[in-house]
Amino acid sequence: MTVPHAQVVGWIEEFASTVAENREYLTQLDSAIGDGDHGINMDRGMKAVLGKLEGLEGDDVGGLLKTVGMTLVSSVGGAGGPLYGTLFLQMGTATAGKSELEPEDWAAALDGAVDGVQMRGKAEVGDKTMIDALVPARDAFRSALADGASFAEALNRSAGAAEEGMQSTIPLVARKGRASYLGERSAGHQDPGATSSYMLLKTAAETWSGGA
Amino acid sequence: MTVPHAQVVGWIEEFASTVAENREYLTQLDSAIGDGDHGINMDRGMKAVLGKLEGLEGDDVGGLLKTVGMTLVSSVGGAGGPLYGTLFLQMGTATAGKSELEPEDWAAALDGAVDGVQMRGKAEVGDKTMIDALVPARDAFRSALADGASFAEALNRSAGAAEEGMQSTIPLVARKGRASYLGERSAGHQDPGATSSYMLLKTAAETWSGGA
Amino acid sequence: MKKLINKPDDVVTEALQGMAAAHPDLLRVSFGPNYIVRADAPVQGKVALVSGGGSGHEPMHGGFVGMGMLDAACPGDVFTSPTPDQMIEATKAVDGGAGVVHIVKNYTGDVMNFEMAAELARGEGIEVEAVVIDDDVAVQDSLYTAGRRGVGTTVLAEKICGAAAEEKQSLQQVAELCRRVNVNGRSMGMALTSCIVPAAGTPTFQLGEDEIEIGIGIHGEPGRERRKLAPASEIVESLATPVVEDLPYEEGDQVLAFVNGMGGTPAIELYIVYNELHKLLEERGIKIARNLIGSYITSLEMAGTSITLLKLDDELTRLWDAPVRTPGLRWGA
Amino acid sequence: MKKLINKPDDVVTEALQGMAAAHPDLLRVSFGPNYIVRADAPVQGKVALVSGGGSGHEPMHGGFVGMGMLDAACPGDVFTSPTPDQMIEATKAVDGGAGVVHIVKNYTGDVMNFEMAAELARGEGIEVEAVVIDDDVAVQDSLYTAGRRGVGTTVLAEKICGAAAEEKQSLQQVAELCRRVNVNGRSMGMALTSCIVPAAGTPTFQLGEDEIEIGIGIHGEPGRERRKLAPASEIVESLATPVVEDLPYEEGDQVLAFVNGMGGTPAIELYIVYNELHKLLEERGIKIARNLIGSYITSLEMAGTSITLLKLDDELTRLWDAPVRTPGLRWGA
Ligand SMILES: Nc1ncnc2c1ncn2[C@@H]1O[C@H](COP(=O)(O)OP(=O)(O)O)[C@@H](O)[C@H]1O
Ligand SMILES: Nc1ncnc2c1ncn2[C@@H]1O[C@H](COP(=O)(O)OP(=O)(O)O)[C@@H](O)[C@H]1O
Ligand SMILES: [Mg+2]
Ligand SMILES: [Mg+2]
Ligand SMILES: [Mg+2]
Ligand SMILES: [Mg+2]
Repeated sequence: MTVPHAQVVGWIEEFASTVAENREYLTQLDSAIGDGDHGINMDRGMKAVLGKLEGLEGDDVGGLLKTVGMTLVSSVGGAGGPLYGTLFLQMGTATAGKSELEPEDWAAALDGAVDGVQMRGKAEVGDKTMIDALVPARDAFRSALADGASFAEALNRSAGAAEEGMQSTIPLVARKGRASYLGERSAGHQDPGATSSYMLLKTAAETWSGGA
Repeated sequence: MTVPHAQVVGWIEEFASTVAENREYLTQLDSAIGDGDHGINMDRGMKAVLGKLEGLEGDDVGGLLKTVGMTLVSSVGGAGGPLYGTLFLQMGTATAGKSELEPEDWAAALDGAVDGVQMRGKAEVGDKTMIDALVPARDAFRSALADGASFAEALNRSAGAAEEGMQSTIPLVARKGRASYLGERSAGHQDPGATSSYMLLKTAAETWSGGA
Repeated sequence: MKKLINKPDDVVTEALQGMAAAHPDLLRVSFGPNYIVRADAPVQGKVALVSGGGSGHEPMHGGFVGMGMLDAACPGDVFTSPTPDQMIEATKAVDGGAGVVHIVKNYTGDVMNFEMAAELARGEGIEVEAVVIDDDVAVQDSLYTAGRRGVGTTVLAEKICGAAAEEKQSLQQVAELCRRVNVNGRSMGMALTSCIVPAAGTPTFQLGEDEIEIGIGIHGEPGRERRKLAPASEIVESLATPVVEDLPYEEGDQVLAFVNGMGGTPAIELYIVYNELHKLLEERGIKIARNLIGSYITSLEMAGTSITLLKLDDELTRLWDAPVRTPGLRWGA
Repeated sequence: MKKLINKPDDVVTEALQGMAAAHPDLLRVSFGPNYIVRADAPVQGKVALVSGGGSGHEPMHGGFVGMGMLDAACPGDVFTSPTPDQMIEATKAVDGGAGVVHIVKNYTGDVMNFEMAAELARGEGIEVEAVVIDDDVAVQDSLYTAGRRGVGTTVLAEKICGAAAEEKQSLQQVAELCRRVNVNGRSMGMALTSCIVPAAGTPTFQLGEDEIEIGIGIHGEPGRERRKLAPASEIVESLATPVVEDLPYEEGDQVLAFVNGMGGTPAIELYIVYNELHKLLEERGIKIARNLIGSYITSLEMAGTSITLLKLDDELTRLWDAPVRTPGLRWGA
């Protein structure tokens, strides 16, 4: 299995509609420990991305992902904008020139995503951020490949790891982002950014493998 | 029957305690068509008067009433201050030098009260103000005396007329004071100032004649 | 009731103590009777301006004491006109020999107390001219009633007359000017929420989650009409139309547009209101030559706005632009 | 939700249109991307100051654009940091050849977006120095966290650095000064009520009739602690004590005391707060040499207050006193 350009577009569209459906949910999570706008911000950004996709030509996956990143940077704002923007920009760099993705390309894209978010936000696993979903997802994808799993199977294990990572944020005290201002009061709530990152990985698995 | 200086003091004290008891009630009436402070204002003023009474010497009823008036002027503010202040100042002028009040003295005091309030406020009967209680009270007192009624009886008829006058304000549209800004919306509410004026006459009747 | 106060009865006194502590360079506060005078009062040979009214409208009037505006302010209890003894003491403290103008908002209480004070002051040989501001078009005007309330134009009159007094205009000139500002100013206000008088502890009126009051005064008194909540564009239309049509302002007129917050409304909303007002006046060919946007004449923490228009001429514009240095309004100094 | 707005999505745009209509003498507004620059930008040879952040804090930052303060402000969506394209456009529009200082409040979003903008600007050959303000003592500081939020000191830094830039101090000097203001400023805030983000339509947090939040930020985020409503004296004590003890301010120090309203709190309450703060500092032998009392850094219509203290020296005092002419802060001009 490889993932052609059109399916990458499909994934982005699917992520956009998942974010739109979960706009209230993400915002609610952010109200508890942040400023109640994560769903609103991501939805505004992904709607802008959908608008950009329409006019897009060619089949360069890297170019596509960079466009997504640039659009998020200039339409989301807040923490989500630079973080998701950098995530997609780095994914785009990792996949520049490809018209379809091999498993190894996606592994490189996930490396770029994690590195980009960490370069921007300087968060480690356990800080109660997106990173808590992204790092396990990247690691699970690579080790699934090492175990000889199929691309589809690896995507599913990656999404499962993201889900666990997302859930692992619940008891944590936030050390990065707005939630960190709450100190101990941030414990007991699921991180909104980790939740949207799980959605990102889950929609990739669903769109490309049919599984979840 | 005549009313000695000590009983005039008793009336003022009784009026003060009636106002204190009805502080919320008067304020509530004023909330409906004014700014919700008539009870608060009158209570502050009458408490100040009580403080002044303590140090007062001599038996000049006129001097006593003028002191009450001056104290109200400088402690009540709003419309109530100048109106009740002038009322008592004019009552004091009408009874200057008296150590006790004959029926005729009280008639003159009521004349002074009405004239003073009208000079200050320029309201007529029917404007939905204190005047709607005070004018009938003055007129009823004089005509009771003309009918040969006792001082006590005349005081009771005066208080009764004030009560009717107070009630007559309910359907009226206010033409003076703060309630006039409401236009038609002021109809259907009893005027707070007419209510406190009724209390003034009622406490006089109660303190001096035992009746009501 | 949620307020940053200690005891409800101490609100006025403690706010005045705060004023005194904050602005010794601009003003002095006297207690018992309460009044505020500018730090350098009395200014010899200058007409003095005294205003006053209930507290709860801050920065008006105490926050407008200082160079180029008021010489003294008499703060009453919350929403209750001050008493004549405050006014007479303030008048004596600022009289610099050129006479004193009392700027009085048209409320029965304010008018009567200032009347008594003026009688007493004149008895002591001080020349006093009283000017009554009655600019609120929400109130039907009539010979047989108390007439219109004084609202937003008061702020503009205090600024403009303060500048004229600073120029050493005469008592008659300053009083005449004040009447001219009043005649050329019109206002109307609305509330999104009621306010709570500290001594009362509960809202003066109850408004539903989707209701507003149109045509309110500044004392938490209900307005002339209760309506459903509406977009800012409609609200501005309801306020500005009666204002514009009352004077009437004409095409080509230059105006000062004053968008006022009632105390609980933030600047971001006032600019949305201003934006609507600007469009509305542009359509009518009325030019906003000057503006003032902010919470200058308030009703405690009430959310809402009022709109005031003042028809300008060259003299009014020049006096508006003149330097002013008070806690509440300051420029050029 | 009761607000003077039209559609929730249009709040920021329409408020900006209102600013543009109201203050053409002071500033110009660009739309798409949104930013505000002073009317005479770029000022050749002067270091330019750019700030920005989410909207809903008005007058900060847009209301501080003008002579003696900011050269540009980038308004984001309500409570959402602006984007790098706004910042880069604003930076280019105000660069007068002497470099640009970015004044950034320490929120992850603001910091990251300004970082991206600075990288891009430097790529285009503009010298940019970024200074992060992190003065909120309600947040525990730590190497491993995002650190403290930037709040009230931001207003003071923008004023003081604006004056230094006006004096033609160099990029390094202005940036250094800004860091010095930050190091000498401390703040803490509280809320009586929540605010409502227009796009959300409901209060960000729920507070009971007898509850307050201590240690809030400026985005409607809950504070560090929920408490029972208390008298102003106790509230001021809870805010000012951690502020004073953090620096620490010492006996004999001169400070600028900034009592800020959160948007829904009227001036009368702020003066009661100031009165308590004045007494508290007097007891500790700290002298208030300058003060600022009003709603300058707000959270929409939130009721509440924040207290900021800035330790002064002669230079900071001189720069504070220098003329400033913006919609939100003005004196000496
Ligand atoms: N330094 C960081 N590194 C990685 N992720 C972060 C960091 N700071 C915040 N986040 C993520 O951003 C999310 C909040 O995003 P959003 O609500 O859009 O921005 P804001 O906090 O500016 O309102 C958090 O839930 C968290 O996962
Ligand atoms: N011009 C007037 N003449 C007589 N009584 C008046 C006049 N104006 C107002 N009043 C009386 O004053 C009362 C209100 O007094 P109060 O609430 O103490 O003053 P304010 O209206 O200043 O708050 C009214 O109920 C009315 O009876
Ligand atoms: Mg958020
Ligand atoms: Mg009243
Ligand atoms: Mg009153
Ligand atoms: Mg945000």
